Amino acid sequence: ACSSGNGNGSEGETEGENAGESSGGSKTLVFGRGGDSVSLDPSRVTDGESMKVAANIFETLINFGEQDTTLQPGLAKEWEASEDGLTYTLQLEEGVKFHDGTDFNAEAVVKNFERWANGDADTFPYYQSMFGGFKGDEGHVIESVTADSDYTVVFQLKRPQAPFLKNLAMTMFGIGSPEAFEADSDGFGENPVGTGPFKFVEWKRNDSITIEKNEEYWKEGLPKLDRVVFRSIPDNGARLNALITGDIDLADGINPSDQATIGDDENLQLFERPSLNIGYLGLTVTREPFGDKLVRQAFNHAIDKQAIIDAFFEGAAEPAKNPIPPSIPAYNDSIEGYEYDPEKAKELLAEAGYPDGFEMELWAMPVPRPYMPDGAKVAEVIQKNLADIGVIAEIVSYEWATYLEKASKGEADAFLLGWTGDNGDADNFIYALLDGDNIGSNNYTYYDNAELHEILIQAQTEVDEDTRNELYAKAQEIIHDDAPWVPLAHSTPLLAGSADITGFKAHPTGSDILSNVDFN
Amino acid sequence: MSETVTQQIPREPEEKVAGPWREAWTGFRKSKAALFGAVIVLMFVLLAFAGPLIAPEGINEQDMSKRLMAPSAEHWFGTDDFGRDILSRVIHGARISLWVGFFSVIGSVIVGSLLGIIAGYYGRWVDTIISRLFDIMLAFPSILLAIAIVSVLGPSLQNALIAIAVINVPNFGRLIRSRVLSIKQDEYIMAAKGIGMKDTRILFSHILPNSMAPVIVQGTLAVATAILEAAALGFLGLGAQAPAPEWGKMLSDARNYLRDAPWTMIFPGLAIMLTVLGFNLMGDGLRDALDPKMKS
Amino acid sequence: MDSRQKVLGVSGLRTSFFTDGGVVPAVDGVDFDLYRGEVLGIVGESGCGKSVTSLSVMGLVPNPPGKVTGGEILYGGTDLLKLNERKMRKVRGNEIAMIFQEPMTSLNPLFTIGDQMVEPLRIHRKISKKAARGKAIDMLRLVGLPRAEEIMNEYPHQLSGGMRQRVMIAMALICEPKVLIADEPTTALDVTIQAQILKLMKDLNERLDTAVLLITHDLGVVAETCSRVIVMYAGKVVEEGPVREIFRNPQHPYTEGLLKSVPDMRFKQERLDPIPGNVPRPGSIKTGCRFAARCPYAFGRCLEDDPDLYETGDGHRARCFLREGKEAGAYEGALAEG
Amino acid sequence: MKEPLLKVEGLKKHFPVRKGALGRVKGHVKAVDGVSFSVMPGETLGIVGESGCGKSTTGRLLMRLLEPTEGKVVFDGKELTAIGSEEMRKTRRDIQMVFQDPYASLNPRHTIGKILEEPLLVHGVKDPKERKRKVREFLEIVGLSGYHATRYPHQFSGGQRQRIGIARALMTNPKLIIADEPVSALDVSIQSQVLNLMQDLQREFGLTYIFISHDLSVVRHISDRVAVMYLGRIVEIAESDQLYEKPLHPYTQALLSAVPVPDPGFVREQIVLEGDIPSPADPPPGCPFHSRCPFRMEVCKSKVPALSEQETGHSVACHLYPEEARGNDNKTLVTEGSL
Amino acid sequence: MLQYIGKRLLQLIPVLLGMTFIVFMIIRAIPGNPAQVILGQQASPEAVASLEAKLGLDQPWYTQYFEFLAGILTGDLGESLRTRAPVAQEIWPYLAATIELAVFAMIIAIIIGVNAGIISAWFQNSWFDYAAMVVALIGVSMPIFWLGLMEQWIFGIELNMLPTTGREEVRNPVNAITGLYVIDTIIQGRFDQLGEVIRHLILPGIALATIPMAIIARMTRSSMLEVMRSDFVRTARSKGQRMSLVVYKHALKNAIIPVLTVIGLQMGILLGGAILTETIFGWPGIGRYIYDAIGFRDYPVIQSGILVVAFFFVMINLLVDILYSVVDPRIKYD
Ligand SMILES: Nc1ncnc2c1ncn2[C@@H]1O[C@H](COP(=O)(O)OP(=O)(O)OP(=O)(O)O)[C@@H](O)[C@H]1O
Ligand SMILES: Nc1ncnc2c1ncn2[C@@H]1O[C@H](COP(=O)(O)OP(=O)(O)OP(=O)(O)O)[C@@H](O)[C@H]1O
Ligand SMILES: [Mg+2]
Ligand SMILES: [Mg+2]
Ligand code: NI
Repeated sequence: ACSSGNGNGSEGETEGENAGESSGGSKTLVFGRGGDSVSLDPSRVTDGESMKVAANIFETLINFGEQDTTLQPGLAKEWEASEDGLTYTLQLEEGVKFHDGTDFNAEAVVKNFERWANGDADTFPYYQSMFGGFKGDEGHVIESVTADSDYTVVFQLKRPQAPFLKNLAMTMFGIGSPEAFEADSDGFGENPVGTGPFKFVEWKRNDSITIEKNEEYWKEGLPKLDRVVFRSIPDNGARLNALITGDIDLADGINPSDQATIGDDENLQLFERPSLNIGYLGLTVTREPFGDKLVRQAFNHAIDKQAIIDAFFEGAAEPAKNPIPPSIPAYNDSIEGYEYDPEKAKELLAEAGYPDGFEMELWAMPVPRPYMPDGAKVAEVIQKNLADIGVIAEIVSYEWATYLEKASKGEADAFLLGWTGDNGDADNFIYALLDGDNIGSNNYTYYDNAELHEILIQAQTEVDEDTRNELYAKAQEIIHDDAPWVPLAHSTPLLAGSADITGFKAHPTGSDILSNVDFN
Repeated sequence: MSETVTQQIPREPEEKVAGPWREAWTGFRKSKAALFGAVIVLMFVLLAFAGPLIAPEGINEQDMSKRLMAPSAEHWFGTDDFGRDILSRVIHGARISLWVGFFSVIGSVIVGSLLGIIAGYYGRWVDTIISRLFDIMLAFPSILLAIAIVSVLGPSLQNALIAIAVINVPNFGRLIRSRVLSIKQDEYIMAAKGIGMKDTRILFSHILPNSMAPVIVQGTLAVATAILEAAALGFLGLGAQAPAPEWGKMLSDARNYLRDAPWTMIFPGLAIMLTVLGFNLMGDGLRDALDPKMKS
Repeated sequence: MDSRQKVLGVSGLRTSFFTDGGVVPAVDGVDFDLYRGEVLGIVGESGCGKSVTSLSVMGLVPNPPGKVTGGEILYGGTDLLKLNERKMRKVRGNEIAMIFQEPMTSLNPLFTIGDQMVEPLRIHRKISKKAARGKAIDMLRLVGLPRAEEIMNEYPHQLSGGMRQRVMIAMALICEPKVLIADEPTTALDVTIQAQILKLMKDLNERLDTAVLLITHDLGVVAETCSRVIVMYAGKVVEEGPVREIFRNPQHPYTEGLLKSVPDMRFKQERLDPIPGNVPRPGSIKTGCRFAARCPYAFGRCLEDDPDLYETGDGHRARCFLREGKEAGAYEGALAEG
Repeated sequence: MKEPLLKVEGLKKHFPVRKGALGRVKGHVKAVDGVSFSVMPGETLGIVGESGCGKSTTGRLLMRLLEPTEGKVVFDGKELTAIGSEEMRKTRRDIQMVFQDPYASLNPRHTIGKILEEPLLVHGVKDPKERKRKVREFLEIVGLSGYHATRYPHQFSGGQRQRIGIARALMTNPKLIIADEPVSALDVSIQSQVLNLMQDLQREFGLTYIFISHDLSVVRHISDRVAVMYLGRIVEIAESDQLYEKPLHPYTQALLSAVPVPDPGFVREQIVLEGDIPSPADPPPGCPFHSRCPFRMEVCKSKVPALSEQETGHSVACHLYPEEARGNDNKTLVTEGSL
Repeated sequence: MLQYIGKRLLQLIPVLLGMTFIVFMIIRAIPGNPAQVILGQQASPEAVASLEAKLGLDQPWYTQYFEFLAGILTGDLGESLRTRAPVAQEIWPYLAATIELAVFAMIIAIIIGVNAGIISAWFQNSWFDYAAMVVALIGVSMPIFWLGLMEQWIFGIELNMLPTTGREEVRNPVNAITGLYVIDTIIQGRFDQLGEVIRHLILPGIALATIPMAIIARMTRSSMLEVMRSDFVRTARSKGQRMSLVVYKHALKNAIIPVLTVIGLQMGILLGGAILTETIFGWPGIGRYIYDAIGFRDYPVIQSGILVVAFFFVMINLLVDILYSVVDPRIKYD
């Protein structure tokens, strides 16, 4: 279609072609996804679908690597941290303009950070969680943001924050046009103005968002596409179908089971999103009998991760043994995962005083998540595994919001859940999910280990990378032994696109920048 | 003329006494469609009871090596994504659907009749309040109401059943109310009053029995609807939970395999359709037999 | 008697209903002739087949389940039963028109009187809308409706029962049919209104020379309105003759019983003389005379054979073995014996 | 002199006509508008009139199946309009009703036995054997057989059902039977059977009847006295012979002349009334009949004539006739708009 | 007439009020904190608490309820908790999408259903009658989500004839003016787009039309059969009127009245009950909008959404009542 010039395709393709031509033969990419964005002002929202679009409208000071979370120049050409880790000085790109024609400069950066720092928890939720609070809060990390010159920005921190630069690279902190958000801060989410490769055009709620090429984009020759349309198609099957019929060019949320179909279709290609997630079975330690480490270990032995991955991730995942994915440098590969060994599990159960097993509730997520395409199915396998060691599990499911709320109150015996990393830092996994500080928030297992806590707090302010990694290696050992989770898998979310797409690289954070994408 | 035949009242041969119910049964039997419906329903009822005996395999026997196999001699309806035999699951699913169908309708009938009788018999402000309540409930998109109720109670088969029962209450309530109102005008009620019968007795011995026919008809048809609604909730993940072989849930699981394994979708859908069809046929037949006036 | 012009000749008419409960021979061999300008009455109790007879003549027996299974209906030399639907349509409303019992439901509630009045004209005559309206208004005046022009634009529910029946009559007569069949036109009306309508029908019959087939179950109406009568019982004609003859000198035991069982308003009877038993459902009696079971004079043969219509006098015929080959005089003998 | 069994004075029933959302009363249907009469024990009072004139309503008011708007009903010395509902319920065993529609007045789901037992049960006959016996007895009295008790209403013909209706009315041994068009739905040959039955029963049980009908021939046959109703009022009431032979009210005259007589030789002067019966929701002012009356006078348009006795036992409500209460009004007939 | 409409609208108020109350209570009974949902799985408790306060969710329920009511009176349906956009402004495109689909489906349903019903009644017991009624019976017995899936499988996957998701060809997007794309494309003279829009309507339209079509056909048939037996039809025939005219002129007008009721009811149901179809066919409609809002505990959206749908439902029924009086002169409203 818009995709290719090689005319005489099959009947089915002609449709698309006609449609494409009537809009002037421009290159339009239609990206099908599972849900609509909530807002296009990324600093205000938390959902991945919003980020996906925002990442192409806004740019961050620092970029992640194409397919990893290494730090790359973004709107800042270069940066420098002081010895004590309290001062960061960033040199900005010159000659960059916002979509509304205003200039991007240090002043604009300052204004963006002021806007956020003067906000509150519900307007800029991520700012709070990444930088510890707002202006005046005790936990607030940033002392000041100042423009040293037109193109030099200086961040002064109150205390060292190890993942500071990584935080800056998050899509949420994309720099918007001060002119636009000062004029209408609330309406900014409907009319976003950034410096990114694409400009916002139209938003049909729950249906499509259209962005078009930023002709003035500062990177030479980019973007290659003229238009991108993000379409929401909630149903995975329907989305794949739309891809096959040519209604869309690129689709995420591909069911692992459809890998074969896509592989067989020469008009399609498959993309893998590098994993930055963990799917796990949480065991609420405050609920009997999960207070007993032996029971938890027994569960770790009882569950056949590989079978689950084979059946419901279709192999597009790797079995997990740690709470963080291997792509994170702090990953402790020396840990031996628990073997799938029902006999061993039974022994452990007997040792814990449950030779005949027990009855429990097994909570399954009602919705597909990137870290687990089908929680209910996984639960069914686990149910079967547990039955093998004598544990009778009843599968329970709630609507997603209820599920999270009830789980966070510790009402579940064992529950399926997962986490996708925001910035590729170990802290964003281990501390967020397993530290006692986060009980009632994201620590759904109510696991609280003082030793672990010490280590995690220390790691947060440690600037030296190696020392930090050692601390996290230790932390992983402790967690492995206490086994509050059964880590299941690090999934590799799948995308598929038509075969003539080039230059698409799926980013582990889920925010794919499409400036390099093209059709051939 | 000596052989004059004189009779006061011609002696009719003593015929078999056929009560209204028996009469209805005769009428019902005459309708081929209704009988066909009854046969379908009966078949599913039998399946529901005898399921464990006749189902070729256990319903929850996972066998990952046999995933998504096409229909074959061994697995007539193929297998699903856990390698479970779809035929067995469809057979077991009958129990769930019939259970929800019957009991939700019984619930709606009981509550609806009670409200309907109170409204129709006592009239005045009681009637106004109850009728308004029905209006309100009917103005809701019923599936949304059901979803909301299940959201409150938590998704499970039982709660889906409750939700379905609740949303169908006004239908029965209105029906009974209008029956009561119209029967109240009938001359035999006048006659009963005329012989000095008490109101409550009139209610229970005259009005209620005469309202039953349409309720039975409506009830049969409502079972059909309830099965559909339960399947819809199951499809949305708000009904029966895994690994229950609920038909709607099976369909929702099948969506992912539409392309590669359409049989996972075809057979549960057919099962729903057939059951519902059976109840609809039966309801139509019952209506013609019991209550030919009620056509809507 | 054949000097009069015969407009409609019905002979051996059989109409049955094929229902789930079996075949119901609603009309089971009916013969009669209708002469120009006369008012012929058909009397009989409910369910004896009066309406079905008239519907058969119109070709309007509801099908399914009803069907004319035999006989012929001669109108102007053609057998109406042999006409196809298209040709039959030309007869209906044009040559033979009909009015029905229920003036309340026989008019379409959703169309104005005017619309319905002009319909037959528009169907059968090549005539402009305006001319048709004019004719319709004239017709409404003829049947004695005041405010004819306004009524044209009104709907049936705005009229009273008597007015509606007048409209029905006007509508039936608008194409100047040769035959008007009136199926219990006054049963649903009050006596005072009935008197108005009957008077109107008699007037019109005289003025327009239309033959009228008046169906009723009210002997009084027959006595006051008709010149000849047919008495029906269980799907068959049991007696036929001039009005005076039949009322003064009934030849069939049923007619006799019927006359005796009606109270007369003019004097007080101590006791009525009812016909015992019930009106049989059509088809429930298979052999013999249909009336035998209720007949005070019935004898063995009555239960086995089916009597024919026997001539008993000038244009007077009765379906009773007592009249077989006998003249009227024999009847008295039988009475004396019985 | 004998006391009347039933005495009715100024009975009125106005049905409110509700309209609109709030059900505001927008007027009244004056179904019965001031009816007075009395009935002697053992006699039959016929009530005739055209459809909608309030006959049935009157019947129902007498039994208090409807609550009267105004007026008094005294039965057997008891003022029915003043007693409580429980007492009324008990009194009903003495007043029974036979309905017009033999199809609608029997509960289709009950057997005849059950239908007939019900009155006994209600009025305290506890012994089932006794009840069964009585049912059988009464079935035979009305000309049916005992074995009919196990059947359902739809298995009977209209005439038989009406017999059942009569049997039900008889079960409690009532003093007064109000028969609302009991034969109107029946075929002529059956009608006479039922009429005879009713007469026989009256003799046997010493019953008093109020016989409602629109058929003047039937009423004449069965009644001792007849009341003619028009638009909710009694316009004339007299011994039946007197009324039929010498009707006084113009309406009665027209009514009688309109009834077809099954005698082709009979000739009479027919008075064909013009126009239709007015609606009881909107009755003409003054004499309700004045809009159709061939003899209407000025006074008729404004003043409602009261029922006044002209001869013994023959009362009429018409300005043509002297009324005690009336002064020396002009009595000339104004023949404006006669036929 | 106007007075009648006014009165009916007044009568609506208690119904809608009752509905708002019930909705209000039900959704607040749903466990799950909207603030938590909005801020996501990874939000901090302080953020949640602060958002709660900001949204007024920490107020007692009656305060919240009366504020909601007060808002409605001033035409303010509140702001979506999730998108922060005013619901009144946000809701229209969803509603338009559903209206377009529902109207399209209803048109199919009426055209086919009414005619099938008429012909079935006219030729009662013919093969057409049997076939049509069997199809109709299957139609009412069909789970529409299954039908939708089957359609996607057959027409989308196997035959690849028709688009299975969305409302338009996104590469050639419709410029929304009214939100009803059929109308928008016609106004703008974009007939290429109109074709696409209609192609997108077909599959979901059929899925949605099936049940009403079947119900309408059955209703029309039984209503027609009754009317065909009536006296005035016999009168019309006795005038020598052609059968087709008798059927389509005299009988249909009378028979259509109960069918209108059914059409009204079904239209209401389509508007609110299209969730399943909308889900399967990726249709950005109101049912889906409300359903998602339930997932997000987006109270204002659920409340207003249901209220709007109910309002339409009642309005359609009012419209049907008014149509009655157009068809039937006996009905007078005063
Ligand atoms: N549509 C029908 N289906 C079955 N049977 C019918 C039908 N119409 C008439 N009949 C039967 O035909 C018989 C004669 O009916 P018809 O209507 O001619 O009686 P009638 O003499 O006109 O009686 P009435 O005085 O009640 O009008 C009845 O016994 C009835 O059972
Ligand atoms: N429950 C009621 N509500 C309102 N109006 C009523 C009610 N019952 C009767 N009416 C009206 O009262 C008037 C008299 O009715 P009633 O039934 O007493 O007449 P009737 O003389 O018995 O007539 P018919 O001969 O038709 O039986 C009628 O106009 C009727 O419409
Ligand atoms: Mg008839
Ligand atoms: Mg009456
Ligand atoms: Ni701490």
